[in-house]
Amino acid sequence: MSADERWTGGEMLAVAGSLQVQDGDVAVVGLGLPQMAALLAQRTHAPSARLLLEIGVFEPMPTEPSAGIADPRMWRGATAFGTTLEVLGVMVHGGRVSLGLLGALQVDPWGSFNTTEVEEADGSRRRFRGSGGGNDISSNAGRIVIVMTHQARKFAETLTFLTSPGRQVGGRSRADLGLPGEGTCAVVTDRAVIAFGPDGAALESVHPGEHPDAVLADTPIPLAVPHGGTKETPAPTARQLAFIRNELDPKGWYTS
Amino acid sequence: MSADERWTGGEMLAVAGSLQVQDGDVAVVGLGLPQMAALLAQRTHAPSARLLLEIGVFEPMPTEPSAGIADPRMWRGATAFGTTLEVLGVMVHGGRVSLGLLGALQVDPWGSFNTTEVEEADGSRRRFRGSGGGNDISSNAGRIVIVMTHQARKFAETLTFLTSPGRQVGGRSRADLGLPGEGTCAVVTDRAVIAFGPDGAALESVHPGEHPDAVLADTPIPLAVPHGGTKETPAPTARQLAFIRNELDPKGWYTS
Amino acid sequence: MSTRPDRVVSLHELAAGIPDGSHVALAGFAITRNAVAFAHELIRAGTVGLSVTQVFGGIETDLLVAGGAVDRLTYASGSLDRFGLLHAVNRALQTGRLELSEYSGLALALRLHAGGLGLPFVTTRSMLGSDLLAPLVAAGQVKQIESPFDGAPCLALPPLRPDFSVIHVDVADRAGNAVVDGPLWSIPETARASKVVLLVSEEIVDVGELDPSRVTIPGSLVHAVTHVPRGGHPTAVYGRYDYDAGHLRSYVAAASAGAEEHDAYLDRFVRGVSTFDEYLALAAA
Amino acid sequence: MSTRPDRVVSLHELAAGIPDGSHVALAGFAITRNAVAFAHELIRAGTVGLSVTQVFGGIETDLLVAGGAVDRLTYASGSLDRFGLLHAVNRALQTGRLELSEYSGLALALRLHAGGLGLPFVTTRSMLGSDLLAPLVAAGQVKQIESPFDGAPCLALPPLRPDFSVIHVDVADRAGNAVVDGPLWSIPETARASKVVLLVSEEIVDVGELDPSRVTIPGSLVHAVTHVPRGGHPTAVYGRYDYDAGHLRSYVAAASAGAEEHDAYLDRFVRGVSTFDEYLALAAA
Repeated sequence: MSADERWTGGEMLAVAGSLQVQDGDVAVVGLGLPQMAALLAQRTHAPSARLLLEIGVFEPMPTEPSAGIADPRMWRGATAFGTTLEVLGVMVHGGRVSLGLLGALQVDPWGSFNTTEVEEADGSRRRFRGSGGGNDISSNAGRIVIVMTHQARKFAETLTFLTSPGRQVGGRSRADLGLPGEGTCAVVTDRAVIAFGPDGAALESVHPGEHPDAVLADTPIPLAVPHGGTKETPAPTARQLAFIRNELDPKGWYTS
Repeated sequence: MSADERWTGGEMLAVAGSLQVQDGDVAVVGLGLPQMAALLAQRTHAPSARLLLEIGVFEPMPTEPSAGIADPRMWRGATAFGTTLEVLGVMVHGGRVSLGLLGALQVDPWGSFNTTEVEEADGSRRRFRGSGGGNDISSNAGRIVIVMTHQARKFAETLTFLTSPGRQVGGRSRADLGLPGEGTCAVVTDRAVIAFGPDGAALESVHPGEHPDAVLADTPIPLAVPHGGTKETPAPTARQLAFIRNELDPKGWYTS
Repeated sequence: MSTRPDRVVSLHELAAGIPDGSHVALAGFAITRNAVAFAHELIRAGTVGLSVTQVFGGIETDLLVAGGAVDRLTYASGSLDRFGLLHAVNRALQTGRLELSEYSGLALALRLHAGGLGLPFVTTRSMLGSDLLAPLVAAGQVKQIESPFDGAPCLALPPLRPDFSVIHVDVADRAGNAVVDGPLWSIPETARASKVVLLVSEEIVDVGELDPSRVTIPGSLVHAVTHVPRGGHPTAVYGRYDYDAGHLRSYVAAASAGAEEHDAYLDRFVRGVSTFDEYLALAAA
Repeated sequence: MSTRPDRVVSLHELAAGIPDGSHVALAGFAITRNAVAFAHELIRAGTVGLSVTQVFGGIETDLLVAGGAVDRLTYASGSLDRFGLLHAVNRALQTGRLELSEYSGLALALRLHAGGLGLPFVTTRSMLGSDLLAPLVAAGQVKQIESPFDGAPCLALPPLRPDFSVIHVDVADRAGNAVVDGPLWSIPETARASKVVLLVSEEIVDVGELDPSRVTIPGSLVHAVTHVPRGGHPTAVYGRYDYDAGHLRSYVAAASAGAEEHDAYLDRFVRGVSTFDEYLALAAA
């Protein structure tokens, strides 16, 4: 879904997600759209951002699309292979990772999120992947960016399962819980960028063609309007779109 | 020094030490005579004994003499190289090592020993190597054999420094201290084999040409006579001596 | 002269050595380097009541759960990457047929690490504040403590020591010294933690042919090794073969359709053959 | 396109980046793989007040102590194997000029391991009942605790995070990804624990020339690398060169004769030259 026919929602999401990556970031990335966003950033404005994969891969520079972090295509160009204890332990828990770029099933008003299971309409629970390294990354990295498609049911006051802590949990700050890092600083969707700060969430920007009110209506958590108002997310450039379409995701696995 | 001119004291020591190695032992060995004893056992009665070196070497089968465990000659034939955390951690602390074969400066009545420093006649302390992995091995391996030359000053009621715990420390058993394994089961010297058990030390055997009373006089810790009396240590065989002289220590670095 | 042990056995012997009710650690990761040949053989052996530990669950665990071999699962996550979820695992968790202990990836790797080194316990900050914590605390698998040095809140986790681990490696010598190429995720920790380490290897060579600097799992830790070329199919083995996307898609189609359809897959591809080579031929057909 | 950092610097720059009073971890082992070229350069730079951590002390630490650069030592042992003891270290300990924190090999490696992983603390059974324990407890570097799971007595040790580590490696690429051949003792833990990782390498290659499966220290951890062939002399570097027995013997003869004789060695071989190549030529003469 996209409000602009020149790009898909997935393409817009990858581009908006990529803008959250700063040059020099050391980033651990999850499967799917987070991969796309990180790789796009590396090819454009953040050439010295370095990627890590919890499977034990240092600084890959893949040149073709992959089916996930366990797909050897995603490891191409890596400078070193190692263990989970080196990536989630030394790099993440050891405080050397500035950014976690992750997917989520559900996000709460403080940026805590769920990758474990969702509740169906009949009250039954449907299980997904679980934490993997997601909890470790959100507990220990400098800042967290969540990349996911925008659906109202993905924003909830109370999560079905709190896999990963955000800026606070149950009224307790990260510092009080014993956690380093800022926690979630942004949720990037195919419609908007929601910024998270110490006071909660704000509608930072909506993507071209979206109206803030429509996004707010589909985002059932408290959302402030930032100082200066909600902006429009920069539109994808031709260069960004070309990278996505020609190199990163030519088959549209993630961005179609 | 040897009481028999057909072999040196060092050769007798290496042979008597080797007899403490059982076929099937997984043994961590220290620098010098312990190396000799372990390699001799491997070449004779304990072909399936496996050696480990705390530097991170698995199952070496060296074919020439070496200057110690940091000498690459000692690593020849190794099947795997790894880390200290793998040898002292996984193998030793993890309970997978049946035998530690180590040198000592000083031994007490319960087989605790010192590899750190000795007191000089003027009361000053003279420092040696320290623990290295010796404390880890004596704290965690199944049983410990100490290999050292026999001098009265090396046996003491109270150690200058207790680097490695034996069967008990300060009246507290290993189990009470929180330590697994038996602790020291033998001190092998160039004159005798002293066995250590739950009740203390006993003069198990004296080497050919030695008289038990002379050894007792030079061993100033309580020494029981074992049930059946003190035996004579088996004399080195021609095969054992040939291995030492032709292969393990042709230059007599350790056994001359 | 000293001797080297010969630890080579058949796949049948390797699987037959695992009693019902054992705690088995697996070390595949999603669609990479799964011990699929072993999982098939264990299903054919009719082994039941297993407790399975796998840090990042993959198809090997999904197969064993679908085959009714597993009563209890300890993991941090599971998926087949873009191909889908672990449907048998998720179904068994949703129906309560499978008992679950769930950790973060690092926390579970640390429990295995502590098991390997015989550490009294390990500590971490991961999982603080998350919903992973309460069930683990209730089960006595985690304690909330404070650092005795600075009073900081943290978690203590006890060592984990599975009875067996089964690991798919690239090359092993006959004494079990094994090389794993590519990323290692929790493979070393899984091997070190386990009381008995079993290897399934793409290649077997004589002792002395491997560069000891390249050995990932020392033979000193290994009890048996078996030779199964392409034994990871349909998952990828780095530098040797790709995952079989078509087979993974048909697997997920069957697994996601329901327990009966998943069982039909097992009837055809696992119980319907007697060796992994037969399965490979069938899968290639 | 994304870029790879270039971390190659001169030995002079590498040593000059270490301020007086820093905590420097070294990773040689007795007569193997010591960062001797670095130790020489640091002595020439006149750096003082260092705290040095080295699990298994070797000639690099003995040189630095002899050169007056070190005020505090944290180690588990030190020797030059059959060639002798660390005479400068032992002399400084005996005179009280050098402050000592002494551990078992595993306990110190575990402190570095915890430092690398950011673990709140680590636990062990090693050192229980030994004389190593009391001074460490008195200094607050070890706590005697009980396991919260089974009540077993054990020790808690805090993470150790040196400011710098300096490691002699075989091959590094320009971004600092480094291969160490042969046994690794505490090299990985030392690198991971340190805030700044500096490498001295026998060879330097371009990024992309190393097999990532062979990389021991990922460039992600490394701040700078310098090229010094034979930089470990007179210690051995596995697969490249043997220790120089004659030089080690003359070193120990000087070092054991007394502080003056040891200083004369430094005047001749360290302060009397301006580059490591000059030292190598002098040592070969």
